[in-house]
Amino acid sequence: MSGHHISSAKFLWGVAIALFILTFITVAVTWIHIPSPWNVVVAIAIAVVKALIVSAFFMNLYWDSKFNVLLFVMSVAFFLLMIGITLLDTLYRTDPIPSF
Amino acid sequence: MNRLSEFMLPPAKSTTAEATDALFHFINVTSVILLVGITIAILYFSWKYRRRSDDDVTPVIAHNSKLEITWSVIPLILVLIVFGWGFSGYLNLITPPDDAYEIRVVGKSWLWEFHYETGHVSVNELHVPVNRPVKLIMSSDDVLHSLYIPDYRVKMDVLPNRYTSLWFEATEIGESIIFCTEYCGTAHSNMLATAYVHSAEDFETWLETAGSADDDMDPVELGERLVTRNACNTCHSADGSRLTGPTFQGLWMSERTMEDGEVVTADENYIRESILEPNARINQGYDPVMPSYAGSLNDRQIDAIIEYIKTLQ
Amino acid sequence: MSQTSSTEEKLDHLKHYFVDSDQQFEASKMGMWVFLVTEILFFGGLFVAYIVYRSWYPELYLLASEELDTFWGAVNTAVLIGSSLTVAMAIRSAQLNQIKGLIINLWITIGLACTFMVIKYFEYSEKFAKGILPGSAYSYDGVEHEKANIFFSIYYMMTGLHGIHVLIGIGLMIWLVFKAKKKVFHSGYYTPVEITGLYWHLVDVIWIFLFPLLYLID
Amino acid sequence: MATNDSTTNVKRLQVRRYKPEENPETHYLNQEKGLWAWLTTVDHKKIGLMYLGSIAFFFFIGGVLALLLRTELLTPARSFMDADVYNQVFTLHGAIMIFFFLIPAGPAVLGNFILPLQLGAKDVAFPRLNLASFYIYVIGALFTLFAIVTGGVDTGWTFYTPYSATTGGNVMAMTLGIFILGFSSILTGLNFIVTIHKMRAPGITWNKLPLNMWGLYATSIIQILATPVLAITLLLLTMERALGIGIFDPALGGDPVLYQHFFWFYSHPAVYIMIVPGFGIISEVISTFSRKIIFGYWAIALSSLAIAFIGFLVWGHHMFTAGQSSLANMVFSFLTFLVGIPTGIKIFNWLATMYRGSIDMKTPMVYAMVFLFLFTIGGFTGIMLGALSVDIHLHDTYYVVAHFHYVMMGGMVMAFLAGLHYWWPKMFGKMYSEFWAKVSLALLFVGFNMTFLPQFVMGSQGMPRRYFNYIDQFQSFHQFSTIGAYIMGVAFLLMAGYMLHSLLRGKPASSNPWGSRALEWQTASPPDLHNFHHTPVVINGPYDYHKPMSEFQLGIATSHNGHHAGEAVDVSKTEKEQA
Repeated sequence: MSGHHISSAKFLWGVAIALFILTFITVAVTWIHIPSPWNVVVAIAIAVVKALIVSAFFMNLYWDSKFNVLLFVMSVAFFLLMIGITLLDTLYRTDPIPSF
Repeated sequence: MNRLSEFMLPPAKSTTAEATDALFHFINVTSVILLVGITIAILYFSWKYRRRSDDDVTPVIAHNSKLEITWSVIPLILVLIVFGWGFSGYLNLITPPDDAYEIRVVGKSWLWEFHYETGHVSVNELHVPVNRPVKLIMSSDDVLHSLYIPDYRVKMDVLPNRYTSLWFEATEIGESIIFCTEYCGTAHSNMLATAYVHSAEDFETWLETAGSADDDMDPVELGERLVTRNACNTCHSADGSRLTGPTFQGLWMSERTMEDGEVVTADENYIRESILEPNARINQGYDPVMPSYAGSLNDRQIDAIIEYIKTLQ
Repeated sequence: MSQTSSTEEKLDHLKHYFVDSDQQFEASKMGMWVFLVTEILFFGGLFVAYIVYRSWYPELYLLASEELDTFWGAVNTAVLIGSSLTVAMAIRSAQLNQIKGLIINLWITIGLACTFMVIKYFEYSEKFAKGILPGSAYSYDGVEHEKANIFFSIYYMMTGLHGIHVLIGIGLMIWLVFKAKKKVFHSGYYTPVEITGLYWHLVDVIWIFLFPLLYLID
Repeated sequence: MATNDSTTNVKRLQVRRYKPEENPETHYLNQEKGLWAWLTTVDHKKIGLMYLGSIAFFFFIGGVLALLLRTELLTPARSFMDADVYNQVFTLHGAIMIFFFLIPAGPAVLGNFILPLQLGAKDVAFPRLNLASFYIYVIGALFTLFAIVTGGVDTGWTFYTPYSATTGGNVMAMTLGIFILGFSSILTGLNFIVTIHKMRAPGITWNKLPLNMWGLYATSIIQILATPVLAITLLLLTMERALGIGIFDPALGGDPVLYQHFFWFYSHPAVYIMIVPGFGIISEVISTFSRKIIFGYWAIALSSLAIAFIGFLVWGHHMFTAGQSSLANMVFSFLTFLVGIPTGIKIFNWLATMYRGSIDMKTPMVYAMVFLFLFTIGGFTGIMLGALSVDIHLHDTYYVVAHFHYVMMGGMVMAFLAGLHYWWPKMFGKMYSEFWAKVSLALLFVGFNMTFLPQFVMGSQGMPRRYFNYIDQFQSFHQFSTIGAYIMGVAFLLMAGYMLHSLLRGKPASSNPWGSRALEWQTASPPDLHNFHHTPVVINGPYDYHKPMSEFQLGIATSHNGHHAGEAVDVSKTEKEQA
């Protein structure tokens, strides 16, 4: 564990350029109209990759203590739990229809 | 046991109530056995192992895997039984038989409307046939309500944007109380109704004659009955006391000041408007909370209510 | 515990209840990460609302997102990524004791953050002019869906809260510039720069998700 | 979590014994003087006491409101207040007791006071943040008081939409107040997590952490994961009222059940924010007064974490009749039962700790036993409410009210009072009257059961909650319940009396009146402003009553203070003998 990782300027620029390219890709894929739901999947997948790059290399999680990584993972996991279980309700409602 | 059951639970008057009660009793009995055990252990230990001197030495018992597994697994088995039992009962409660008799329910602050397939609407009175499954399809006009019939062990929230339902099959001719159990404001606790269970023939007769029985009644008497039946008296008193809405006493032809300062005479048109479009004009000092009765009261009934109000001077 | 602790460290910053600078730095950073957890779940609530409504009314999202300008959304994404880079550079400068570089990088970051807000301002005012207002003031009829108001409520809540976070970030970085000018930071102590950087990157990460979810629905 | 337990990493330290000073001249209460020093203090103990004062104030307010409610319910119709007033009173009773008393009682009061002491730290990791969180609490409280005087709130503490979006009164000030309060809770949790990770004295490895710390650790995790969701929920609700954003309001196309998901995602785990610190306190008290090593250390520690985790997965059991899908109902019911297991394990572990102990029936211990009894009832009735078909009948009746009070008051309040009586000598350096404490406790026990046992029966009989009027058949139950509430009122007044007496005229307490092995008792009562004059070193578990007291009073012999949290230490025999 240690938080005093120093990245080289070249490396930081490299990370940023990768992010710019991914931003361009995520816009570009909307021009070719991937059918639903794959368009959402692709958009989210690219966003996840970008977020991972930012957290690993800009936020130095790659070099950081395991507990800080765990915190980050935990927050995402609990968010997924919240949405996952909520969808168990909202997607599976079967409301009756009055017959008169 | 029966005595205790009567003390704990209201009479079971639906086909599903007994199953629910059985689980209720099972959990109670199991809990009491365990609770008594735990309590005896607490009391016995605190007496048996009381401190005798300040130099008492205690044994080092840090853990005991066998014991710990036992008291994890046994409760686990018990709760899984309870889960399965509760779940199967629930499946029964949410699956109405196909031939269930349908009644539409509308919750409004603070009354229940029951619509029948004949077009008849009864307020705060639910009439159902005995020994026949009844399905209530419910919605709300304003905020959340919840329809609860303790005798039938059924309850379901009533929502403004969706239909919800519950079903029951009454097993006894008689009356049962209906509560609103989702907090809905000032008169939440007055949002009561009664379920009347008739024999099959009586129910048919009631359905045919409901509404027309009023035809040959004296208007004032009919008005008084309608005021009770439609729960007007939940918010409007007849004796001058102030409830959620203005009292009916002395209302007729009095000068009313509205929220916007306008002064109106409480004549026939004003009262008619107040019943059909309650929030068009609001009396000063009162909240715009009355639901509309358009569609549930016809002209003759409104006239009767006005005749009745005229008598309250 | 660390490679950088040196014997002739300046220790003005060290609080008495910590044993050494490393303990203090590690504690502050962990504190910031814990705070970021709360931020993620705070925005998480809005994402839940977004996802639930999208799963109910996919066609609404398709129609309504046409009102959002993908070009300016993409520009803003690039602006924020750029500012993330400069914040990372600022931390690097602090780690290398280059106080001038630190201040310059912070100023660039502030500039980019302001650019983001200006673009956001033009986006908002263009929508306001059309009658796309938040909540019950919504009066636009170009989106043929009865729940259009809800999409834009979610849009305004998400981008609005994100915008508030950007503003807070700008404030924090102006404060850092003042501190840096007073020569508070050096290679042995740059904790506030580090944790503000973490905050700023998270603001970036949230936008990375907001951009495809709101603008890129085709 | 298990950062480093490797034995290869053992650090050698020079230690000697430091006997705690008895009845010190200067301590944290008199080292800084004046009101200003109190208001700006960053000392965790003083902040804890300021929280104690605040929650005592709110407990008093909430208690008076409760007595007003019970008095009104003496008769089936109006007794002395209107329905609207009644609705405001029960809303405020709930909101104040939960957000202003129960949530801060565990972490912010007792946690703040005891956490750094039990870790052998001088303070929490971020003392100024700790003070800020207190003032955030005060600001939240002011907003709420503002809401009360400018129209009141009649939504119930759950703020269900659409009622909360449309009713009169000042709901916005209230929701904003609680929104602000949430940040106070978050910052406390944040502070505790970092403190437990980074500030432990040499030798306190994860397996030597007092169970009270495990309880607070689990609580803090819930606080940081759940509270932000409350914040966004209340913010959306505020916006619903201010702008009509429509996400939760069906009149604008929204969904009220979605609001309930949001609300309970916080508010169910919040129940564990209230009760899990109680588990920690009970573990300390039972072990100390049984003078015996705790039974199943890891079972208790890990079950706290398990409860914290599973507690996030069960929120929908508040919504079995709300109109959520039957699939969700089934999943939530199943997961609900899983929370019962770790809770049961704890109860049995505490019982096993008492077995063959040397039990001293001092007030905190009696409170702990009362806790065991009442909380077990709360737990069993929770099983009842988790069973789907039975919950359909019992939901939103007095059964739920009684269950909740058995868990919260019979559980948390009893545990809090156990902790308060246990640490009182440490806080103020004064003893209280054992006799009056036990009288008050007996009254409390009788009054509590008289109040809430009849409510189980009423609930099963079908009495709905939040009812201003009720049908006549329930009157005798209600009257019995009200008498019980009055008895509780008397018990609390008595408690205030003897505690005040203890503060003013109490006998001085020794540094370790209960003979505990825990670290907070190895310093003076009251402690120094910086807790310890030395850096404590821990070589034994906190409940190793079979080892001599001298081994629990070690500190670093040199002036160097070698905090290196999480590293195991080894002290050579000669040094121990020197001590």
